[in-house]
Amino acid sequence: MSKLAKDKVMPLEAAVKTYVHDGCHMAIGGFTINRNPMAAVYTIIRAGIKNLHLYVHSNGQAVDELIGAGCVAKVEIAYGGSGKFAATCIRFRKAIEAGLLQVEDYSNYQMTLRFLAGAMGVPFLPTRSSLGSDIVDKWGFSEGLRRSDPKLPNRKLTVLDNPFEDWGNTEKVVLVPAITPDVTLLHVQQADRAGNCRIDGLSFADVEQAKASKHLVVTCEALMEGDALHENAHHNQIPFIHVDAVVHVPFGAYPTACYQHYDYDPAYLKAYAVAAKDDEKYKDYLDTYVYGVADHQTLIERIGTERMDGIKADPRTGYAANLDRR
Amino acid sequence: MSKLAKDKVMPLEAAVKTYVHDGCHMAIGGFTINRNPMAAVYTIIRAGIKNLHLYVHSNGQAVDELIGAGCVAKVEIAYGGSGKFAATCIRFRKAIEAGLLQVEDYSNYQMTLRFLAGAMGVPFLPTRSSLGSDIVDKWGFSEGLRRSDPKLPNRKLTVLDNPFEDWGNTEKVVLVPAITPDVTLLHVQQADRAGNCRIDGLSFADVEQAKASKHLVVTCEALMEGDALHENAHHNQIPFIHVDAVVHVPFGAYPTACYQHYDYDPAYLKAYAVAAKDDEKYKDYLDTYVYGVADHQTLIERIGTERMDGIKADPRTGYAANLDRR
Amino acid sequence: MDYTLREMMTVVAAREIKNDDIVFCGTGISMLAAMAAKSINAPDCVIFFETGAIDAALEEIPMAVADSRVMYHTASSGGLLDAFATMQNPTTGQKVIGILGAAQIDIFGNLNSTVIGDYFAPKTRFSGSGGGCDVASFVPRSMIFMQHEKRKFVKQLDYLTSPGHLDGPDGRRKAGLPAGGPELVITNMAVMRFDDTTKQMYLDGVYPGIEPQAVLDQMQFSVDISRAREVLPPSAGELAILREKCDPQRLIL
Amino acid sequence: MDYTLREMMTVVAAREIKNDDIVFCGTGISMLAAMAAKSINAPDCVIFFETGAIDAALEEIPMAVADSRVMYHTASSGGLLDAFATMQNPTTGQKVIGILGAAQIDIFGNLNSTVIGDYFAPKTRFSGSGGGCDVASFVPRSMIFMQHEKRKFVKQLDYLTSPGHLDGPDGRRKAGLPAGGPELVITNMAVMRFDDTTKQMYLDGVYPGIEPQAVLDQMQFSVDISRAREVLPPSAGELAILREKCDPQRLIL
Repeated sequence: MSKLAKDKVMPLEAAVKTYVHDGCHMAIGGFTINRNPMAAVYTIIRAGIKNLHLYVHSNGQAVDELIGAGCVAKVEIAYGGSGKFAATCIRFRKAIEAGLLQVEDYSNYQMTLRFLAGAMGVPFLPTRSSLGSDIVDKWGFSEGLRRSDPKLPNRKLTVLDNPFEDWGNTEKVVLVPAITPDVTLLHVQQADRAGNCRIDGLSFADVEQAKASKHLVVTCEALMEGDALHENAHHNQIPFIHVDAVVHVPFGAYPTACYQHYDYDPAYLKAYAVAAKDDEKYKDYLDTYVYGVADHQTLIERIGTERMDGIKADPRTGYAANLDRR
Repeated sequence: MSKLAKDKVMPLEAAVKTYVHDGCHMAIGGFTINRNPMAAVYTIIRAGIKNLHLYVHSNGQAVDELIGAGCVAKVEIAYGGSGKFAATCIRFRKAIEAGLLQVEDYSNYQMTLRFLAGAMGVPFLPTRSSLGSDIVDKWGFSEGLRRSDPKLPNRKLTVLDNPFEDWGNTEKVVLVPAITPDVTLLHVQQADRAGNCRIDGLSFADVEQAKASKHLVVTCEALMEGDALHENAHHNQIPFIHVDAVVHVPFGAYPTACYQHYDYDPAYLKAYAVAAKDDEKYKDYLDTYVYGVADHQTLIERIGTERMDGIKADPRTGYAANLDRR
Repeated sequence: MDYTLREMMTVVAAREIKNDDIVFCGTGISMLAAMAAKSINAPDCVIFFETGAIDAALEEIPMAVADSRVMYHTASSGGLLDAFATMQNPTTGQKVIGILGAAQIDIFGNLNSTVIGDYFAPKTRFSGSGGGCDVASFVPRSMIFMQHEKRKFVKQLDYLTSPGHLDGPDGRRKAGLPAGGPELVITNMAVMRFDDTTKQMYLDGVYPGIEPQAVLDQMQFSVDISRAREVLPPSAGELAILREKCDPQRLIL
Repeated sequence: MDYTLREMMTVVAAREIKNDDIVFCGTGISMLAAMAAKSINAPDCVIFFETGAIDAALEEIPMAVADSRVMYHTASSGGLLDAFATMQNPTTGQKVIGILGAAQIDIFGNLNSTVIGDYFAPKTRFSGSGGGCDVASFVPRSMIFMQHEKRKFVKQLDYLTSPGHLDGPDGRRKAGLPAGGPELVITNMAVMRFDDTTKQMYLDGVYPGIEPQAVLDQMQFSVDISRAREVLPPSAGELAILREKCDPQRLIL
């Protein structure tokens, strides 16, 4: 389908089947425990897709579930954590310690700049971040690996002397290479059938991830009909020309939060952290909550109205005020 | 005053006196005939400030009036034009042809990247634009001039071989140096007393200009009281931490347009273009419309209710539909 | 059928625009061409401005690319960074067709919109690049509006503002630019295209009643005229849309 | 007065924050310190998260820097690009104080939050830099929360995630970093600062009832203890604000 098509709405399974393949290079939006594209991630796990090459800045739940389910071979990442629920993502940690996952470490800003470089169509962007650190010196992906994969740049990064002498009181900068994922998954509050997107609250690096990507699958809380998003279009962050598929998935970020719609579910995230620590329990978790449900709607039904009502966002604050998060 | 102060409201004359000085490096927001900070520009002209070093991407009316009034010594610019009213700004053109104005030419994207670099705190940013063109080869400011002014980078730009080999199918890029103006002037639709700003419609490069600058003077159509701009704060483009002065100036962009408030005034812009072509008439123009009015409010009164009503924005479209623009 | 040369030029440009194009417009006739294409032959094309407006619904013709008329009913209204990134981006940029104009053009479609005379002491100063150099650098296809005058079709530009094919078939690659460059030049007399092999301009079509030699007389350099055919004039339907829908105030036409 | 060490650490950090500071917070105790400062000694300081929230009004303590609680009633809610540019920016960045934590720290305040053991076959993997390396690279002042344990105050980091003073007084300049670096380390036993001349850590203060030697016993490297004084414990008022206003659910405390 053309990116200029006016109706890109499709079922989630079809969008995943069309745009996510074994071994493909994939980016996911959101941040730690907020607006992760969980419905899409669960669909990928159920589809049995393997050997993904993941690009994220600070992702938590989505990354950990993809890794836990064995979908991921390599990850370029700044931070794998789910806030207070798992300071380091547990399946992420286990996989690395077991040598099952290849990792390339960057900082959050560097990953964001890499997406921005992809979106801008330049091979790199500069920052002063990481000078003098092991992020510069230690490369998770060897030069050999980099040479063997045409989708990877030849270098993790490079340090450049400022060609403008000391302009900006800066003697040198770190250049980080652009990322152009095969596909990016985002969950947003509002999208229309063509794919125009409106994100409320923080946008993290979703916009850069979206625009850097060859293909873009958007799940949304609200599918806006007609011209609704053309009013005050300066509030839209992603125009439809970047989008390949639009899927209407209420609660599509659950169990992570979606500002002004629902909070994260502390009960789910805590139970997940407990299960993730133990291989047996983790298998049970997957069987019950991922493989054991047909789709995201079924998961939400299984969680039940009472719990879902409990995390409903308060319209004033955008989160579930006074939610028991202990 | 601290940039973290909660009330930065002051009269326009005071803001100009505090932040705009002879010879200072200044950027102006807006684009050709839209949202130029005209009230601030007229105040600068009336204050007799000279030898400004201007940074703009595509500015029209504001640049031309500053040049026409003899305030500007140097300009770094991509485009000096006022749309169909003056395909090339007339006083800008005359000043250059008379050798009265030193110019350094960039493209629009390059100027925007230069502001972005300043905002990001990096010495340069890369683009593929202008490779093979005279923008690369011909420097308006000599190396000698550049060496003599510590506020100028040593080079106009530089061409760099891609350190990531052919990553991004790119063999080389142009690096353009950051701009950090002493002061930037913007006109926005809404600001609060602390300086949080909300721009409706296109933001041009205003946000990057604002954040690149050491000081920032904002004029606004509507001064929002209390917490109004903290609701849906994801619609604010500039947080108050960048702002030094807030001035409430209704019609502050007149005779240029301000989306959702008023259109440009075709009668004013046409009369201006006629006057600008002739030195005698231009003197009359300045005496009548700039020096001859005490402040912007007086200018608006002189234009009169009928004409101002005629350019009032239609709430549906944001401009004055069916305005006679011939 | 009565029509002006400006109407002819607009319609010729509109016909080049396809439904799956993102159209970069400047001020003036290029906007009108995009509006016409959207009404005539490419209703789904996306009109897009360097100021950041994407898929603007133009109910009235803008007088500048920053006119508030480009902000109405867009798909998104960002800023310059968004717009130029869309063009430099390898995915979306490949869909963009640029429409440019200039004071001078050479045989390889390089453009000057900066100065006439010495850059350091110009006889005539123009507006400068604006987004012209950016578009010309980034996008795979562009068309150029020109007045056919000898002082404008020059052997040697006074200043190269916007790169066309530079010095020939390998010019853009050698300079480090993406492939692409101008596809055609639309003038008040003719349509010129660029030879696939040499990247030099040739006469592709002349307007009804115009002799190929008359076109050559308006140029400092000579081009191949052997492929010239007569260009189909605007139809009654095309003209009606132009005059009644796109520019009823005749601000551009 | 009864108080926990965590409360002590929070109050010590809060006291470092000034009214004209922009405070970069991570998850956990650093957020609580910023909330406490805003309620106690620096009501006008700006709380700011790498996720893009500037001047968040924290009515409840967030469980992560991406928690929707940081999105409420901000001055602006952008994204990561905005946040990190604010820190790298020479004007706004000079106002930022960073609050960091880590698994390992060395005598120059360099931090490891990536791995224990060999980077290529780690014994323990942590979350990684997140924004830590960025903040540590950019801002002129930072403070670090640590647990005082011998395996955490190390002679040699297993991985240098976030630059402190690197190898000494000239370390940051040689590496190309802006001036700055950590000002103090707040632990469950003591407050360490960095000597102006050597940029090495020294013992600045110990909590009531703790001997300087006991602090040294929890470190692989030795530091100057001659300047140590006793740190003022939290007041009743400070504790009340912490417990009743900042973290009534005791999610962090």
